[in-house]
Amino acid sequence: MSDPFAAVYEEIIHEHYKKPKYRRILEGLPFAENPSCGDRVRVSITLGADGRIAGAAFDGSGCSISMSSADILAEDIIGKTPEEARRLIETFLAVLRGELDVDELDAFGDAVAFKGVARLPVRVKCAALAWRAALSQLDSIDRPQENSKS
Amino acid sequence: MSDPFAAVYEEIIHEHYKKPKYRRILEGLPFAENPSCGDRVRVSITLGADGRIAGAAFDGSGCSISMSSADILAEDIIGKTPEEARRLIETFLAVLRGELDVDELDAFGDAVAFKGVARLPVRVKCAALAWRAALSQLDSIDRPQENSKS
Amino acid sequence: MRAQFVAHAPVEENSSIAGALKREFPIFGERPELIYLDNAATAQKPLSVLDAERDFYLRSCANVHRAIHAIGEEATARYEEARRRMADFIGARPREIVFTRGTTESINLVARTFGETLQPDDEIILSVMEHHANMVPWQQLTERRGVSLKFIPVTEEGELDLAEYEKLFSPKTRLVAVTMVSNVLGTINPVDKIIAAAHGAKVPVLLDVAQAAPSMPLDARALGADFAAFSGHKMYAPFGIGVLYGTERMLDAMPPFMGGGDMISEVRLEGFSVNELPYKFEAGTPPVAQAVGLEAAADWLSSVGIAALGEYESALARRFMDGIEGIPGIRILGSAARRAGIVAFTLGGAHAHDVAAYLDRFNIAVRAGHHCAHPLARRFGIVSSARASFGAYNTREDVDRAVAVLAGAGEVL
Amino acid sequence: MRAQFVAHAPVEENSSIAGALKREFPIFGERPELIYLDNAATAQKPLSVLDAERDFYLRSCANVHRAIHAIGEEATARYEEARRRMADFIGARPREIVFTRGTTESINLVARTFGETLQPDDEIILSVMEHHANMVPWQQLTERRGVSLKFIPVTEEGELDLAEYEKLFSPKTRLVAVTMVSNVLGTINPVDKIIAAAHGAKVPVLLDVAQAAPSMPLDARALGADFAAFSGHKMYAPFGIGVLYGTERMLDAMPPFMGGGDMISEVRLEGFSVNELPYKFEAGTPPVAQAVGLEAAADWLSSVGIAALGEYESALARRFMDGIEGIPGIRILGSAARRAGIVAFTLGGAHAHDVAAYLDRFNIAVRAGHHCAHPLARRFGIVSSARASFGAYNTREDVDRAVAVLAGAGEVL
Ligand SMILES: Cc1ncc(COP(=O)(O)O)c(C=O)c1O
Ligand SMILES: Cc1ncc(COP(=O)(O)O)c(C=O)c1O
Repeated sequence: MSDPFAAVYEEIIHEHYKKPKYRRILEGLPFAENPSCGDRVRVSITLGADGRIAGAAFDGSGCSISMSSADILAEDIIGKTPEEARRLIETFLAVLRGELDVDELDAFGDAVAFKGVARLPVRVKCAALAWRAALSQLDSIDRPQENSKS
Repeated sequence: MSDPFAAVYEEIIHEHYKKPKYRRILEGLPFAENPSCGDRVRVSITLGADGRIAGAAFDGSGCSISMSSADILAEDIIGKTPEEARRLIETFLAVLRGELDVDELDAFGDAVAFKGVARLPVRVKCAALAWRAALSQLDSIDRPQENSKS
Repeated sequence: MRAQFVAHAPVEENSSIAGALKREFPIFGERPELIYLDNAATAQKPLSVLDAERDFYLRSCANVHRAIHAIGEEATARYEEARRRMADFIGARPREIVFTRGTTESINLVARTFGETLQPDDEIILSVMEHHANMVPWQQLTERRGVSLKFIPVTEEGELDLAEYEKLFSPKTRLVAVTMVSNVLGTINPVDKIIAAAHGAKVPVLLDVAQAAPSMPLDARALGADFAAFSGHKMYAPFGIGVLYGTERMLDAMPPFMGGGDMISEVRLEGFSVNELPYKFEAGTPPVAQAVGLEAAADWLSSVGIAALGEYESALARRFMDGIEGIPGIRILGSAARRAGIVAFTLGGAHAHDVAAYLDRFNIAVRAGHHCAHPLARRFGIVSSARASFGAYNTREDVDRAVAVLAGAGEVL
Repeated sequence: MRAQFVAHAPVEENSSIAGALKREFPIFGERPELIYLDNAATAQKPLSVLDAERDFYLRSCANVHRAIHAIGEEATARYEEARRRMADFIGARPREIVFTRGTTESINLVARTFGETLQPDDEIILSVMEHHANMVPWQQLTERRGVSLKFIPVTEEGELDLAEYEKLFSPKTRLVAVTMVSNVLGTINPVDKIIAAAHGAKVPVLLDVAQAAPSMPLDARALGADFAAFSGHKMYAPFGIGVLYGTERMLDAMPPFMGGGDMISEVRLEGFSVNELPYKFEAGTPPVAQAVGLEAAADWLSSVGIAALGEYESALARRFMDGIEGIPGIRILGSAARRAGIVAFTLGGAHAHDVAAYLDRFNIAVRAGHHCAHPLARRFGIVSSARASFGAYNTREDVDRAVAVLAGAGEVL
């Protein structure tokens, strides 16, 4: 990584990987999987009385990128409305797909650390894993009926 | 063709193509075909009382290489025993396959003109056509029973 | 595949452009005497394409898709960038671009995936002018699945008989597979009408754009093609790479083709599950360097201007036809109104091989034979023909030289 | 495939040879810092290979097999010369050499031709250590033809359990398809014994020699393999080219695979007849330039000495294993007696991706993941592993550096 902030980014990722704040043992939720490496993660999202996200947590196994990214995701969406969270996640994923400039991440919290990863096509999938899981979680919050069927 | 004899060779081929000596209308014999260009030729061989080849002729349609080669074949095998003819043909085909040096053709009559062709993999098939047909014709002379069945 | 059917509008035959382009093709430095008129078989490669491929090997050579190391990330990024570029090149999305070895593999892929979903007595419409690559895979399918084939006739002018085409549809028709440009006659088929009729009957269409890709801008989405197949090597790119375009809807519904690495998401001893598009159809190590070369070829074509190039080549073909028409014994196959830079002809009783060999003595390379289209040759009552096909680097001088040599061929052959 | 199973006899680790070889690979001029230990995924290319391919484009670029012109004759001659060279390389006849894109296509070809002649309940024997390329095509065949698969188990040492293997045969066994060298464990399988047992039961054998081709002399005829499949890109050749070897007897009995130009002898609207070997299996324009590059790679390997190279790589692997064995948390997968230059390992609780990414920071390229062998990973109870694999240009210094960096990885990850 030729990025001057690379070392800082790495430090952020390492912190979230080694000392995750939002990792819990979750039950009953489906895992999102990255078949190419076997990484798996599931994300729980709970709404407060005000309709905002009151709690978020993750559970799973994987490399430092996928696990730190899950921790950062949880941190970033707490306090947001589901709609805001969805927009945030969509932006993050669009950056990873190369459709938006990496500088869009400057507006994020620790997710800015994935600027470097966005240039690494193979690891993008690891970084995206939890965020994709959160997106379907938000979908099932919107449509609780469908979710209970599955 | 960088061969100094190229012009002579071409002249020989041209002569046999334009003024074939052994072209007849033949009936009842099977054609040998080069599927990649549609060239087809059939060869008749008759033995004399002495067991040597008394007559040879061909019939067919194709390019100057395949037709002149048929005419030269007929010229070359007349007077030979079937065994001698077979050896001659095998040698010619081996040269075309690149298994024998082209200088082997120096011992031939006008077939020497195919020295240049032996270096052209695509046209080798044209040159070989009549000779392959002659080989199976010799086979059926050896085994007349089988032939009459087909 | 925007409407590019005005190829014969009066075009300035700007030979000085072609002369300049020729210098970008190093083979003409090595063989200055070569007049290469066999572009429909394969095109020569510009330096930028050779350099792009070599640059890949010199700087980013690694296998793709699973490497964590920097060079592997780079290889993957360059391969996927090539895919995006090709998506752009034909107006598609990256996930609709499957890299194959070439047109032949692309069509076989469809025949062995989409084709396997067909039922006995289902029908496929082809045309009599198809290249074997768009005929044999379907004949093989008739043996495997009991489907039957119907053929759009070709008129004496060398055009598809559209009136007959419309009559071929039945409730059992499942696919129309036709070429956009005939590799023998040069005819540019009205694929917009062909697609409209098929879609009217809710039948998907596969276009063989092998001859179209190097000479007309393509917009698969706008045209509405369901599949399109082409080869890199005919559009100034390396050998060993080609594209199958398929709409997401079609590709999603198809079973995978070859099995192996990359096309799976998980393998157990009991079975496997497939990966997402387009990887589902790309088993094993792909032609990575060749994809990078293909991207460079697309860039090169775009920088020259693909529509202008196509018109220029058509104009060369027209000049060539005008030149040889008067030669005794010359018969030009077809006389379609819309024609790409391809001209097939016969010369009296001379065998096409001999015509080509004669031209070759003057360093003029044309093709001779059936051009992988036996049924079309049979339609015109011939066994073989000679074919001159024009590319970006051909000049008016090339054409005039070929005409002059042909004028003298008759008496010798 | 002569008996080459003495890879660990005491070998002089002649690093000066490797140092000199490295200079023949221009990528190390461009990236002098690169320590490339991902050779089992793909090998770097020597200058002679890149130049051979480029030389083809600069001097003989044309399509093959039907051109009458000089440049087309030259292209055909070079392509067929490459075939003869590869026949030589593995002790076969030219007509037994089919050019494909790579190992994956080679095996799929057999599965879709020989495989289609099988009957429901026929059985195929594979092993648990197969690459997905030698597993998924057969799983697909179970769906198409109702055949069933049996698997040779892998021992804790990472070897095939030959006693169990012999028990898998039944009167319904129709094929044994196994890898000669495991791309994960590095195990060199006793393919002579495997073939003897199979032939004893009159069952043909397909060998996946993708990992063997770059590091041991092969003699298909002497060994008695019925099929063998390998990729150019793993043996220092370009991407996009590979070989299927098949005995004439097997190939002759098989129906064709893809349909198109060159594989036919005649096409009518009603059907087609097939061409002779090996063209029957080469539909469409082949990767001509890549075949020329493959020939150059075979020449390069022979000039260096392929047996010595394999022994050298095995010795590097041994040195690497000796070096990392003492690092806390290291687990090396398998401990086969006969081992090629491939070592897979895990490091404590660290994820293989992180191990590879950590090494990458020091410009050391290793692979991490399942290495396209899910069932084998499952056999060893892991999800993924890191893998170092050695090539001609790797030196003892490369190995020692990788060991030193790994020794420091544990505390960081
Ligand atoms: C043992 C083995 N078989 C098959 C393959 C597949 O080769 P390719 O991807 O070149 O088709 C590989 C390489 O990944 C391999 O190591
Ligand atoms: C119209 C058409 N279709 C298909 C093909 C086959 O292309 P390839 O040989 O590159 O697979 C060709 C080229 O020969 C062609 O001209």
